[in-house]
Amino acid sequence: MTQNLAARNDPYSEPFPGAESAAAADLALVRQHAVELLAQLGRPPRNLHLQAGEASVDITWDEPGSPEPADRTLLTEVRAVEVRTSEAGQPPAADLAQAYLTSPGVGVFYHSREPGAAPFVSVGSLVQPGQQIGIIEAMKLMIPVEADRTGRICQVVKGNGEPVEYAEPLFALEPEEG
Amino acid sequence: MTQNLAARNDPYSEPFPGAESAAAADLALVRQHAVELLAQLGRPPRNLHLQAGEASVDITWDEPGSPEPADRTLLTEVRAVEVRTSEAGQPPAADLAQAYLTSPGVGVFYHSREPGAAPFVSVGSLVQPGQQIGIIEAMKLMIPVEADRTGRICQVVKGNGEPVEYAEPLFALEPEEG
Amino acid sequence: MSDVPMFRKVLIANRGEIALRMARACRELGIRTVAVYSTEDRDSAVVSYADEAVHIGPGPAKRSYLSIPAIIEAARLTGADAIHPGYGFLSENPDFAEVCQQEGIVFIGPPAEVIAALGDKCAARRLMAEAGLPILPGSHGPVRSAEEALETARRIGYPVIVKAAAGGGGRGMRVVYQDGELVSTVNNLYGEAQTLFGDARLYVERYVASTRHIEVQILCDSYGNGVHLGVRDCSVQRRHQKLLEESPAPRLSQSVIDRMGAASVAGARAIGYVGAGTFEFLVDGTDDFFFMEANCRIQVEHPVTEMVTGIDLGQEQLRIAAGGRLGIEQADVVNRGAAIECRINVEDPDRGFAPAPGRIEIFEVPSGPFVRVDTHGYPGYRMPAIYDPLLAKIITWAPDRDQAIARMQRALTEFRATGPGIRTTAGFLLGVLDSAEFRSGTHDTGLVGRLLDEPAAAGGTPVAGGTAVAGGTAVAGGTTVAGGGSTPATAAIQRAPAPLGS
Amino acid sequence: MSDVPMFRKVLIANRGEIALRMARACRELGIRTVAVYSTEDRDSAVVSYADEAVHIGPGPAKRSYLSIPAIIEAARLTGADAIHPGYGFLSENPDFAEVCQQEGIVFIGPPAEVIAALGDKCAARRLMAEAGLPILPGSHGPVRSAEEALETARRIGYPVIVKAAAGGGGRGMRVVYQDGELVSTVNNLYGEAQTLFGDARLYVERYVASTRHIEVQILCDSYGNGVHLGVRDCSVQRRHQKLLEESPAPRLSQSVIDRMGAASVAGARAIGYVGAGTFEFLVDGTDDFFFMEANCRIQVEHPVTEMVTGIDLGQEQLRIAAGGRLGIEQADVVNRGAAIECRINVEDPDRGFAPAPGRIEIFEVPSGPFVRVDTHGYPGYRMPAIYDPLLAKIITWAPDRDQAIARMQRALTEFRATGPGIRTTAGFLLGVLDSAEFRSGTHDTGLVGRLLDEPAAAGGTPVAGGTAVAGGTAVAGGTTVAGGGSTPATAAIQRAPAPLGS
Repeated sequence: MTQNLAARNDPYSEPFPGAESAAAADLALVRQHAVELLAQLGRPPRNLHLQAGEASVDITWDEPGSPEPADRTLLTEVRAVEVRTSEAGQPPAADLAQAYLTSPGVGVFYHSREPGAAPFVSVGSLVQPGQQIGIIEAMKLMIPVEADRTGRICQVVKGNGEPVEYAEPLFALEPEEG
Repeated sequence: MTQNLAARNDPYSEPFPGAESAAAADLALVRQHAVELLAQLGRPPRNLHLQAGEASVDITWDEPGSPEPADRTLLTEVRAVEVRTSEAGQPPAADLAQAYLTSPGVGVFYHSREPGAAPFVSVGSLVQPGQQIGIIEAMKLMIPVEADRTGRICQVVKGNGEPVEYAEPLFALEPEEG
Repeated sequence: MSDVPMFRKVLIANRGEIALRMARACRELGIRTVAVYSTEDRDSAVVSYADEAVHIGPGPAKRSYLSIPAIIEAARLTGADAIHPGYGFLSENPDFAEVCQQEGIVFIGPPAEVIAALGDKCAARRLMAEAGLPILPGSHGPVRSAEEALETARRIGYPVIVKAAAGGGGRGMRVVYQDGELVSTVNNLYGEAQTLFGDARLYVERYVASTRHIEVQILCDSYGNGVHLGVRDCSVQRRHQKLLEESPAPRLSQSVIDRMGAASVAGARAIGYVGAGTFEFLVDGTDDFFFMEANCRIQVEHPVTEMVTGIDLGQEQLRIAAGGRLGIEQADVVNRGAAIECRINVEDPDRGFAPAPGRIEIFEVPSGPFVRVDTHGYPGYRMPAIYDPLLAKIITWAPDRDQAIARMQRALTEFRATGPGIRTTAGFLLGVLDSAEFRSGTHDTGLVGRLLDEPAAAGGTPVAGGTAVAGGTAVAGGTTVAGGGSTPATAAIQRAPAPLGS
Repeated sequence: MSDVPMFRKVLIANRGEIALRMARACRELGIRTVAVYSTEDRDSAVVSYADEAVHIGPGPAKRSYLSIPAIIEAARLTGADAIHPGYGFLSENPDFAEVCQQEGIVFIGPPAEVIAALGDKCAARRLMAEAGLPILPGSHGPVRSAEEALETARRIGYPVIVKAAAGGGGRGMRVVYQDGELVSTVNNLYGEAQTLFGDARLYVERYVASTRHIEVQILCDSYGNGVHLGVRDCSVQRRHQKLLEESPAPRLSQSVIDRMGAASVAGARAIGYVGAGTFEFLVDGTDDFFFMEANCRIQVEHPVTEMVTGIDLGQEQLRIAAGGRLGIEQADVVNRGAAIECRINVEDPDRGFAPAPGRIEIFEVPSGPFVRVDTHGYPGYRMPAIYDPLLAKIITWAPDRDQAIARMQRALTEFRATGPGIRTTAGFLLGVLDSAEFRSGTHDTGLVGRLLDEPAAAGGTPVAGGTAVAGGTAVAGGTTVAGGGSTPATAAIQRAPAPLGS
């Protein structure tokens, strides 16, 4: 429900007023990136240098200090994103790609070829790219779901016969070395 | 007043006071960015360098400073005030109170009791609280303007016969030690 | 409107949403605008919206929005040729209207004499009775003594209400139920009226317990032409504070609306009214209606009339003040569909509607089909504590009242204003819209009290007045105005709900 | 509308402003909503606005908004009993309408057969001619050879336009000025039409250079009742992209409007049309008008009709699809005042309207009297590059066109959308409003080209089509639809301005 904000100068979305010259505009951008980068860094840094063309930002800290970013704007933004994705009931997309085999479509997910048959995979199964791991029924068509990479199934996230959306996690996967 | 009223409605123009040359404008911006960035940083840094084209700001602190950042609300407020007053072509409000004798009302400002008469004060005058420093004519009434503290006039900001708004600087004042 | 010279530059002597609304009207007419602002309002929306802005004083309204010299000087210095007073503040101050005239600046409103006459409730009652408007039975002018009050009360029957001629908005009024109370009440009120308003005159009227607050919007030009634009029902009130208004009034027959409208136009013509104005009536559940008072300003709730008539009242005020003739006759006024306005105040309904201002961090307003929002809010706006709590007006229109209600429910759920300390009346208004009494259109001014299970404001409580649109405490104690400060007196005590069970 | 069972839950198979607009209509009618979204749109406004949201696929529309299985499954999984297709995407895909029917889900739009018939330009032309609508002189159905085209051209006179029956939106069309060009043009176009649309059929029509694009909004229920809601003038176009629309059409007499409206309703009835639809006409400067095509969806520009009629077209679509009867007859439709819509696209007018999407940091939309904004934008919204550039529709209403223009100028100056890379058409539209040609209402579809001093889109250029409202490149190459993808074909080539000087 963030649509349709009326009126004027939102200080949150206008952190860099007066960007008149190109260099100043660049600086605004560099600064924004610096703040965002700081928020994204897991550990607080000692030195930070960002440069884009003629604009640059350099910061040095004495101590790594407390990891929490103090900027409230930033916190609000980050929280907004979290809320949004949690509203959609999904973990962040970046994690998804790494840790899960996800649904390629919308429909009903089945673990096995037919009722009573053995599941394609289960916890402990080692899967290879292209290996069938389930079926999605969409408009009465049975669409095979295949693993897109190598790994070992460590959790069955979506039960047999459950509805799934696009990109929903089906199985959690542990990467398998060599 | 005339210059204060100019270009009110341009959302893009929020220059710092005295931003006349391009370099000065850039510097003002870099400075503003520095102040804002500092407010956003959770931990006080030891060194800060910002550059945009030919304008740059370098700051070094001896100590990283107080571990807790200043109250953010306060910072925001101060910033808001600065921006607004700079739009009005005036020094920041905090400075105002200290550095200027300001107008107590809206009207036309006069230096002397009548045309040709000696001005109430001029550069170098030592003023005391309650001492008359000018007249504001409002609706044909002549309202005396008095100094609200002790100091020495170091600059005449508002000319004789010029229109003034409320709180506009009339004279710059140097504090006078005992 | 026929072609007339239009103003070149208008100064808007107000703040908040109405200042922005008038700046928009000016911009649409190609008129340059001057905003005036107090130190407290230096970051307000209209300051950046207007073509020019003048800092007229510190926060307290007495030294800024109520300061006649500051505003006149601002107009002179910027070369404004007219001043729009908005509502509240100086809008119904005849001295201000007169000073404008003396200074050669057009005051956008009725002539000073008209404001003065209508500001005196006793005179207004007499003038409108003469013009043929129905008034409640009562004294023929001020009662000169407690004995005369007693005679009047016995003649018209109890309960009666004793009112200060200069009062308004719930102040200087008492309901009396029997002879025994009357003499002491009158004697006390003489003193109170003298103290509050500098005018001890009192009058006596019949008191009606369950009433609806219905008002007629009129437009008159300076050539004797006048039309009415239908009615607004403002019965959803809490302690004389309007919370929600609508047009047309539900369950009020067209013939009654027509009669009220015609009576209002007749009254306005009789007194030489010019501009946009409002005639307030008390409606008691029958088809009878009684003139209460007339307001000489644009009202907070004017948008509902605009939505059903398609007529821009702000623009019409400007055109009329510039010497334009009304371009419409009564037959041209077609009221279409139904409109509702919800006032979003920064108040906490859970704490007795205590003020809840502060910095608004997230500010989202509804939009889409047939939804209008008039607001000076924006994300990051610091709502000052010293002025009126009105943050936004949400207006919806639909072909009928049920659909307008559904649309308002949709719109209110889209509204969001959050920040430290910020609370609004939006949720409470959803409750009003949900109530069976409101939905059926059978409510009177007691609805909000019943919903809140609050003791209704009894006659004697000096409650902050009327729409209390501008200034709040700042307004009280303003300059010398008939009516005691410029507080608009839109709500007379008769419209206060009777104590529960009485 | 009489009381009928209403849907319990509606899935909105679209994105952007129209998805939000339909979610609002549903909310006002008490219907629960399901949004569907691509990965690209996961932060879109409608996803949080709707009661439920289903992630249906990755960014490319072919795998999300154009994927029939994904949308049908989303409806089944959420238990939606109807699907609103919005505009663009699957809105005029007869296969999709048919699948919905098979799955027991109501498709909110006309029956599949009607969509199919009207999607075939050749069939639509014939059907509407039979229903008595005036059509441009041309071939009676497809021309089977270059020789037949030649005969036709000689009969109707040059210039002529050769069009693919399955084409639309400026694709598969050529203007021919003399015999010598015709044979080769026809032979080339056979191949092109086969390649582009899988349908080689061509037909020939008279070409008119200076034209206005006028369309009639109709509403039909499933009981044979139909009304028209007046016309929209969509002549402000750049290369078949509508930029600004208004109602009524300036300088078009009421009798012509009435005749166009009656013809449209007759055509709709003849073909068994159900729902909201648009009949497009070419108007050539005289009082003649010629049927061009019919659109089976809600149009981007529907709000201008809503503003002048007071009728909520989104709600009417829902009521009709749920089996409701039209609650109005033609005499009940009263068009009041004038409305204008400006489309704010994230495009850079200084760089040939190149897409200029990105993250919107500051987003301020106009409000106040008689201004409506339909937008899915918000501060912080990242406008995707792969979909339609429409960010907001600003609509103003006023008693007359001049005032609506003044109000739009006011509204556009209040609009602000900034961010890295973001440019919008707002400033350009201010220029259109300022032009003498537009203000006088004498403009045709060549106006924008003349303002930009751009070479007008000539007949042969395969320009991205029509309103191109949804999907842009994503739409092209969609599923098997008559008309080649689901690109709405609102602008036929005849409305392209002639080359300057011709």
